[in-house]
Amino acid sequence: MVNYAYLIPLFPLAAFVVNVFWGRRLKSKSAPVAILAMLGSLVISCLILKEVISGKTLEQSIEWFKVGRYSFEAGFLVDSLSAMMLCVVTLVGLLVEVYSIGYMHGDARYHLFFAYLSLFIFSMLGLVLSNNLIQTYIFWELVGVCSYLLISFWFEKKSAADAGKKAFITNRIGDAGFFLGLSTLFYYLGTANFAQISQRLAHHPEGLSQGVLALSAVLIFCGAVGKSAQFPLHVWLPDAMEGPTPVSALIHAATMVAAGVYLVARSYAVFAAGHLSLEVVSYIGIITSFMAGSIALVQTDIKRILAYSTVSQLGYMMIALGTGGYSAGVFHLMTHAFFKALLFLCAGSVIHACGVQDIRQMGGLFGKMKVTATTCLIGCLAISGVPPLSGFWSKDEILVSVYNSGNMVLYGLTLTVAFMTAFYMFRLLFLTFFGKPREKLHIHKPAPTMDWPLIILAIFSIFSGFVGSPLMGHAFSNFIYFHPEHIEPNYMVMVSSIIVGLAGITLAWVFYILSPGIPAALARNFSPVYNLLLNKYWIDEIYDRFIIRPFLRLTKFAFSFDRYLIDGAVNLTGTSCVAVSRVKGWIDKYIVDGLVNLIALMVGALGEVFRRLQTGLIQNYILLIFTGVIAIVILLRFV
Amino acid sequence: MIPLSHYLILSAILFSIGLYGVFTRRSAIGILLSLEIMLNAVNINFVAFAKFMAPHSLAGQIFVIFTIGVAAASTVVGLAIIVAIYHNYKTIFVDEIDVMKW
Amino acid sequence: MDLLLDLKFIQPEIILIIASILVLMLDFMFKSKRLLAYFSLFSLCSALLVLFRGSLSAHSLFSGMLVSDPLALFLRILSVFITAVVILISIDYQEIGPGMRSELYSLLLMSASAMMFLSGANNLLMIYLGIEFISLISYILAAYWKGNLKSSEAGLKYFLFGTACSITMLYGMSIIYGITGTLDLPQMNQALFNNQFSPVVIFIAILMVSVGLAFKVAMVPFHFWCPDVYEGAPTPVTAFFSVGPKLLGFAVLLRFLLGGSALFYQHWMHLLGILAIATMVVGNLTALAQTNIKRLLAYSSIAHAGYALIGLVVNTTAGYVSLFIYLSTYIVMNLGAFAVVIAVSNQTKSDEIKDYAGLSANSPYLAAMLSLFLISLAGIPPLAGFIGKFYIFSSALKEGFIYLAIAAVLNSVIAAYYYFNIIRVMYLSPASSSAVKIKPSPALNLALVLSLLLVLAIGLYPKPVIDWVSAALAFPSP
Amino acid sequence: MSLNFPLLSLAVFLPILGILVLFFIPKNKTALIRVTSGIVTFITLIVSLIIFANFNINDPSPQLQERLSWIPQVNINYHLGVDGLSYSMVFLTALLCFLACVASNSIKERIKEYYIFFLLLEAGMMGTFLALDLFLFYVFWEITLVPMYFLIGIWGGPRKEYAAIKFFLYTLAGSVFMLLGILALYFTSTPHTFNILELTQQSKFFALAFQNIVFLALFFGFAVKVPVFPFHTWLPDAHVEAPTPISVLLAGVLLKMGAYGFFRISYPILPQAANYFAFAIAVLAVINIVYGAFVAMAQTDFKKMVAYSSVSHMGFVMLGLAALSPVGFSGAAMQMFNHGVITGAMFLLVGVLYDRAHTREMGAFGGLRVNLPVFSAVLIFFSMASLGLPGLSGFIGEFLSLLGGFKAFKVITVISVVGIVITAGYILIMIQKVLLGPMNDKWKGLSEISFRELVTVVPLLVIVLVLGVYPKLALDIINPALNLILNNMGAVLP
Amino acid sequence: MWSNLLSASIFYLIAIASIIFAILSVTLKNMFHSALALIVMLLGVAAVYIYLDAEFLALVQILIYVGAIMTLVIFAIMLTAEIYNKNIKRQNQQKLISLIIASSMAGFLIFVLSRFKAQGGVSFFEPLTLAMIGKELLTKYVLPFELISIILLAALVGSAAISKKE
Repeated sequence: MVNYAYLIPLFPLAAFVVNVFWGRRLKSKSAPVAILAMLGSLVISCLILKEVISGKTLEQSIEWFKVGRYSFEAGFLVDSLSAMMLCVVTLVGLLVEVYSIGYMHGDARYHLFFAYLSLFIFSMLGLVLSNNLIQTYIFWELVGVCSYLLISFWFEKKSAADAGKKAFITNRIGDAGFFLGLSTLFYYLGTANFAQISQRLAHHPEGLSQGVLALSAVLIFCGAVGKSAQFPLHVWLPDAMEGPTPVSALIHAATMVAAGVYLVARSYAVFAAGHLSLEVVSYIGIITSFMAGSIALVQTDIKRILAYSTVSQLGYMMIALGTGGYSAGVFHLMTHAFFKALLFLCAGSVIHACGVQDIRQMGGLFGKMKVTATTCLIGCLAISGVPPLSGFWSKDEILVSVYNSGNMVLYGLTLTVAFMTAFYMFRLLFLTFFGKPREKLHIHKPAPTMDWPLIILAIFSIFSGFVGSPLMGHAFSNFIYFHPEHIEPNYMVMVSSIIVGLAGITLAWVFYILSPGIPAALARNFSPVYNLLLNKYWIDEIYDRFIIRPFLRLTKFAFSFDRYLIDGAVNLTGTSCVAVSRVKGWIDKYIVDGLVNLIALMVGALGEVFRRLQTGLIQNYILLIFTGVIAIVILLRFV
Repeated sequence: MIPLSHYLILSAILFSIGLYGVFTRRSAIGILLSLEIMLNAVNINFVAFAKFMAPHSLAGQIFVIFTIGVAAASTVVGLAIIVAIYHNYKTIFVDEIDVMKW
Repeated sequence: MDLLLDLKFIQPEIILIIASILVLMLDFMFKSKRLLAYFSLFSLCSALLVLFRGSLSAHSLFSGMLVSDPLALFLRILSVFITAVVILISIDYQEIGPGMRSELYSLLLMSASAMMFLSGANNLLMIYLGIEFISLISYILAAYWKGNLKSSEAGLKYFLFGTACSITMLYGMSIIYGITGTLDLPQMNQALFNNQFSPVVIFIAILMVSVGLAFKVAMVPFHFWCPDVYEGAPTPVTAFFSVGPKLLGFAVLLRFLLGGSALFYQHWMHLLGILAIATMVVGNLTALAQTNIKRLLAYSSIAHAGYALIGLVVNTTAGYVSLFIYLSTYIVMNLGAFAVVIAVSNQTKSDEIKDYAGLSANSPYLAAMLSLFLISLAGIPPLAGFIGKFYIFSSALKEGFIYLAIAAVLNSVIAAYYYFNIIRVMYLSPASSSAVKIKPSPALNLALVLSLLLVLAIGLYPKPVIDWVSAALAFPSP
Repeated sequence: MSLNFPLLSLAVFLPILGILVLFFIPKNKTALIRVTSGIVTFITLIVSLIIFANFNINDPSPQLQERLSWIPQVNINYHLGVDGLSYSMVFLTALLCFLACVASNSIKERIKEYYIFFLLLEAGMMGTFLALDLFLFYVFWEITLVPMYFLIGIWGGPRKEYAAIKFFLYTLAGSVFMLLGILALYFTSTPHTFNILELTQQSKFFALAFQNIVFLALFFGFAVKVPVFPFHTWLPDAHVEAPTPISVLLAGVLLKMGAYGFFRISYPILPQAANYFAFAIAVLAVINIVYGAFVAMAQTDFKKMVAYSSVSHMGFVMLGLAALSPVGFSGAAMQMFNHGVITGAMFLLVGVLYDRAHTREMGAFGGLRVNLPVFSAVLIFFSMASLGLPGLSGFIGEFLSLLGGFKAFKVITVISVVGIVITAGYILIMIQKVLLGPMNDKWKGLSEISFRELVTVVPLLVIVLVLGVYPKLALDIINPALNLILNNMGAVLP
Repeated sequence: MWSNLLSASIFYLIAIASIIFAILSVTLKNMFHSALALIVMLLGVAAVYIYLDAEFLALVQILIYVGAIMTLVIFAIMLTAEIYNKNIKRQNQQKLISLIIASSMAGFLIFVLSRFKAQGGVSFFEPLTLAMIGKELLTKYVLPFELISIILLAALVGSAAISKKE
C-alpha cells in the first residue's frame, strides 16, 4: 500500500481541478467532490500508517531534470513522521471541509472556496511527502500562495486583502532565508535529499565548517519562523484571522503553521549537527510563546485569542525541538492539531451563530449551544494540560525534555506560559459560554454538519493523548524518534504542570465568574502593562515605522534617481531642443528629464557655435580659409 | 642679371596684395580685380620658373597661355553673375548679399 | 605621335561635346523641351556604351596628358551615370523655365565631359583645366535660377570662393613646377623623391594645391561655401554639386597625394586625420539644428566627406577601395534623396522640413522612399550606406586608426538623430490641412526607382560593386 | 542532417514574403490585411515547429546549417544555423509574434503600415537568433531597430516620439560599438573571418588585454539591449509608449537578443575576458535585480511597473551568465525563455485592461475581480508566475540562476534573494490595487476578457504550467548547447 | 656690363611700379580708377615677361588681358553705375585682420621661395621662338588646346543663358 503514497496528494488536486473549471455548474455539489477526495486520501493514509507502524518505510524518486552534474529529483518519502502527518492533515482537512458546508453556505464563490481548500491540502500533503529540500521548498511556497488566496477570500474587505498580502510577504521573507539555507547545503553537500544529507553529515565532510553548518541550519529555521509565525515574523497570523474560520482552523491551527515544525523535525540532522542552532530554536521558541501568551491574556476578539494561543503553542513545540525533545515536539504537534482545530471550529460556530467576534458582547451561550459549549470545554481542558486529556500528555513530555535539558530558567518560563495558556483559554470559555448574556444576540442554531466534526475532534482531543502517554509505554516516542531515547516519566514535572494548569483555571474562574470587576481594576492600575499587551507590544507599529515606511520612501527615491540622474546622463534627444527654442513645453520636459540631456545640451551648444560661424558673408569665408591655411602651416612647421 | 628669387618675391608681393584686395574690397568687381592681380602674380611665377628651372622646355609659358585663357572665361562668367546679382539685389556690395546664413 | 589612336580613347568625351552643341541647335527646331532632355540622355547612353566597349590597357595618352587606367574608367562611368541621373531629375523641375532648358542640358553634358577629362588627367595643366572647366559650369549652374535672389547669391559666393581657391591651387602648382621642372605627374613624383629642396617648400606647395581640391570636396576649413550654395542653387544642380565634383575632387586628391606626397606621408596622416574628424564633427553638429532640408543635406554631405576622408588618411589600397565604395554608395543614396526633395518642392514650393509634416499620410510612396534613403545615409544595415561605412570602419581599424573609427562611430550616432528627425516629421507629426497627394513625374519616378534599386542591391549584395571598385584601384600605386 | 529544403532561411524570409503580399492589398481592406498577417505569422510558427522536428536534441552543435558566400572579398557569408539555445529563442519569437499579431486588433489606424513594420520586425528578430556570421548577426540586429522606431513612434502613446527616438539612439549607440568589436575580432582572427564557430575555435589565441577591450565594446551593444543597469532608462519609456502587441514583442524577444548576444558571441569567443569581468557583471546583475524591483515598487503606471520588473528579471539572466557554471547558464537560458513568455502574457493582459478602461493607472482600478473573474484569475496566475512561484516556469529560471550564482558569488546572491522578496511585494501591491478591494462603480461597465484575447493568453498559460511542473522538456533542448559553449570555454573556467 | 646694370635697374623700376599700382587698384575708392590702375599693373607684368624672354607671352598679355578682359570689366563697371558717388565706404570692417593674414602669407611665401637657387645659370640656349611654341601647342599640348576652346564656349553659353532677359 505504501507505494501508492503518491496518490494521496493527487485526490485533492483532482478535486481542485474539478472545482475550478466546473465549479460554477456544480454550485453546491462542489463540496461533496472535495470531501470525497479527502476521504480517499484519509483511507490511504490510514492504511499506510498501519503499514509504517509495522516497520515498512519507502523512498521513491524519479529524475525531475538534470543540469550539469547536478540532478534534481522529485519523489516521495514515507516514514513514521510523514505517515503521522499525512493522517493528521487528511483527517483535520476532512472534518474542516464537512464543517465548511454549513459555515460557507450561501457564499457567492462557494465552489472557489472548496477549490482553494483542496489545492491547499494538495500542497500540504506534497510538502509532507517530499523527500528532498528543494521539493519541500516548492510545496512550501505553494502552501504560502494558497494561504494568501484563502486569507483574502472575502477580498471585498480591504482588511482581508491587506492581511493576505501581509501574510504572503512575511512568508516570502522566511522563504528567502529557507532558500539560502537550502542552497548552502546544496552547495556544500551536493545533494538536497534528506537521507543523503544526514548520511553525508554523519561522516562530516571537509570544507563544511561548524559555522557554515550552523548558519545553514539557522537559515532553514528562518523559513520555519516565517511559516510557523515565530517571533520576528509572527505579525501575519493574527491578521490572517480575516479569512473564513474553517480556513483558520485548518491552515492557521493544524496544518500550515505546523509545517515549520515539521521542516525542523524533518531536517533535524542538520540542526543536531550544528550545536548552536538548537539553542537558537529554543530561544526563539520561548520568546514567541511567552510574548504570544501574554498578548492573548488581554485580547477581546475570539479568533485573535486563539491565533495568539496557536503562536504560543508553536513556540512550545519549537522549545521541545530546541531542547532535544524531538518526539515530544512532534507529539505535541499532533495533539495540538486536534484540540486547536476543535477550538477554532467552536469559535466558528459561535461567530456563525451570533455574528459577532468580540467576546465582551457574548455571554451565557451555554444554554443555547450545548454541543459547541461542551466540545469547547473539552478543547480548553485539553489545551490547558488537564489530565487525562491529550494536551496534558504532550505538554508534559515537553516539560520533561525542557527539565532534562537542565536549563531551569527555560523550565520556569515554560511553566508560566502553561499557566497563561490555561488562564486565557478559560477566560475565553467563561466570557463566551457562562455568566449572564450581556447583549441581546439573536442566536440561530448551527447546522448538524457543523456539530459532528466538533464531536469527532473532541473525541480525538481526549484519546489522542494516550498514544504517547506512559500508560501505552510511550508508543509514540518509539514510533517517531530521531535517535531512540528512553524517557522515564518524571512525576515531579507532571505534578507541577497539573498544579499550574488548575491554578490558571481557578484564577480565570475567580476573575470572570466570581467577581467580574477584578479584571477592570487590574487593568486600571497596571495600565502600562495592560496597554503594552493590548497593542501587541506595538510590534506592528515598529515594523511599520522603521521598516515599511522608510522602504517605500527609498523606492520613491530610487525612481526619481532613475528618472533624473541616469536618464539625464545618456539621452541624446535634447539636442534639437537647445537650438529649436520655440517649442517651450517640449523643452521643459527634456530639461526636467535630467542629466542625460546634459550631453545633449553640450552637443547642441557646440552645434550652435558651428552654425553661428556660417555668417553668410563671402569675405568671412575666404578670410577663414586663409587663416586656416596659415594655421596649418604654422602647426606643421612646429609639430 | 636679375636672380630668380627677385621674381618670386615680386610675385609673392603681388599675390598678397591681391589677397588683401579680395579680403577687403566691398564691391564684387573690386574682388574680381584683386583676383586678376593674384592670377598675374602666379603667371609671373610660372614664367620665372620656366626660364630659370626648365630653360629648354616650354611647359611654363604654355601653362601661362592657358591660364590667361581660363582667366578670360572666368571673368566672363563672373561678370555675368555680377550683373545678375545687380539685377536682383540692386547692389554689388558683397556684405549686403547674405540672405542665406546659419 | 599616334594622335588618331589616342582620339579613339576619348571617343565618349567627344560624343558628349558634340551632343552639347547639338542640343543648343535642336532648341530652335523642337518646341517641346522634353525632346532635348531625351536627346541628351540618348547621347549619354551612347557614351556609356562606348566606354564599356573601350579597351582597358593602362597607358598614357596625348603624350602624358591623360592616362586611361582602370580608375579613370571607373570615374568616367560614374560621371556619365551621375549626369544622366541629374538630367533625369531636372526634366520636371519647374523652377527652370522652358527658355533656359537647352542651355542647362548642354552645360550638363559639357560638365560630364569635363569630369571625364579630369578623371584621366595625369598632367598638372590638365588637372587645372579640368577643375576650372567644372568650376565654371558649376558657377553658372548655381546662378541658373534667374529671378531667384538666393540662386544668384549662391552663384556669386561659389564664383568668388572658387576662383580664390583655384588661384591658390595654381600658385601651389607653379611652385611644384618650379621644384620639379615638369608638369607631368609621374615624372613629378620621381623628381619630388630625389630633389634637394627643403621639405618645407615642398610641403607648402602640396598644401596650396590641395586647397583647391579640398574646396571641391568641401573639407572643413574650406566648407563654408557649401551650405549657402546648396541651399541657393536649383535642387537638381545641388544634387549634381553634392555628387559630381565631390567624387572628382577625391579622385584628383588621391592621384595627387598618391603620387607627389607619398614622401611626406607621416606629416599628412595626422593633419588629414584631424581635418577628417573636424569635417565630420562640424558637418554633423551643425546639421542637427537645420530647418531647411537642402541646407541639412549640405551639412550631411560635408559630414560624409569627413567619413570618406578616413579612407584617404589610412593611405593603403584597402583604404582607397573603401573610399570609393563609400563614395559610390553615397552618390546613389544622395541622388535618390534629392530626387524626392525635388518632387516635394515641385508641389509645395518650399524646402523647409516642417512642410514635410505628415508626408506619409498623403503621399506614402514618396515618404517611404525618402525614409529609405535617409536610413541608408544614416548607415543602418541592410542598405547601401552601411556597406560604405562598414568598409571605411574596417579599413580604419585595420591600420590601427582607433581614434578615427571611434570618432566616425560617434558621429554616425549623431547623424542618425537628424536623419530620423526628418522621418519623425514625415511619419509622426500630423499632416497640415493644405497638404495634397504629391505624385512624382514619370522621369523623376524613374530616377527614384533606379536609385532605390541600386541602394537595395548594393546593401543586400555588394559583391559586384566591390569587385568593380577594387579592380579600378588595382593598378600598382607608385 | 540538413534537409535539402532551406528551413532556416524560410523562417527568416517568410515574414518578408508576407510584406510583399501585403503590398498588393489595398489600404482599406483592413480585415484582409489582418488575416494575411495572421496567416503569415502562423505559418512561421509552423515552420519553427518543423525545424524542431528536424532538430536532433542531443547533438549540441548548430544544425540545419545553411551557408552561402555573400561578400567573398571580406569573407562574409550568409550562414544560418540553429542549436538548442537559439531554437528556444526562435520558438519564443514565432509564438509571441503570432499571439501579438492576433492581439493587434486593437490597432485601429494605418493598419497596413503597421503590419508591414510588424512582419519586418519579426524577420529581423528571427534572423538575429539564427545568424552564425557576426556580420549577418549585426545586420539583422540593426534591421529590428527601424521598424521598432516606427511602431513605437506612430502607434504609441502620448510621449511616443520621445520614447521612439530614445529607444533608437540608445540601441544604435550601443550597436555601433558592437560593430567596432566585431571588426576588431575580424582583424585579429587568422584567416580573417566573421564566422562565430571559427572564432570560437580561435578564442584560445586572443590575448587577454585584447579580449577585454573587445568584450567591453560588445558589452556596450548587448548591455543596452538586455538592459543592464546604467543603460536601462530607455526601457520604461519605450514600454509605456509602445502599443500593447509591440511591447509584448519588445519585452518578450528584443530584450533576449542582448542576452543571446552574450551567450552566442561574447562568452564563447572571449572566455578569459568573460571570466575577468564575471564579478563586475554579477554586481551589475544584482543592481539590476534589486534596483529594478525597488523602482518597480514605486510605480503607479501598470505598464511601467511591468517594464521595471523586466529589468529586475533580466538581472537574473545576467547573474546566471556571470556564474559561468552549467547551473548558472541553464538558469539564465531558462529565465530568458520564461521571462519572455510570462512578461509577454502580462503585457497582453495589460492591453486587455487598457483597451477597455483606457488608463493604466493602477490606483484608478480596484475590485475588478468581482465582475471580471476570468481575467482576474489569469492575471493572478501570471503574476504568481512572474513572482517566481514554484510549480510555474518563472521559478525554474530564477532558482537555477540563484543556485548557480550562489556557487560563484555568495554575497551577491544573498542580496538578489532580497530582490525576490521585493518582487513579491510590488506584484502583490499591484494585484491588490487592481483586483482586490471593494468594487468601485466607475468600472461597472467593463466587459469580461473576450474569447480572442483569451486565445492569445492560453497557450502561454499552458507553457508556463508545463515548464513549471516538468522543465526537463526545455532543459534537455537548451542544455547540450550550453554545455558545448562551456566546454569551449573550459580551459578558462575556475 | 654697363647695359646689364641699366636693364637691371629698369627691371626694378618696373617691378616697384607694378606693385604700387597693384596697391592703388586695391585701395582706390573710385572703381573706374582702380580698373585703370590695374591696367597699368598688367602692362608692368608684360614688361617683366619680356625680361624673362617670353616676348610672345607679353604680347598675349597685352592683347587679351588688357584688351579684352579689362574692357569687359570696365563695361561691367559702367553697367553697375557705382563709380560716381565717392562717399560709400569701399573697404569692409575686417581690414586689420586681412592685412595681418595677407602680410603673413606674403612673409611665408617670400621666406620659402627666397631659398630657391637659380639652376642652370642664365645662359641663353637657342632662343625660344614663336614657332616652337606653336609647334609645341599643336603636338604635346593639343588636348589642353582643344579643351580651352570648349571652356570658352561653355563660358559663353552659360553667361548668355544667365543674363538673357526672359
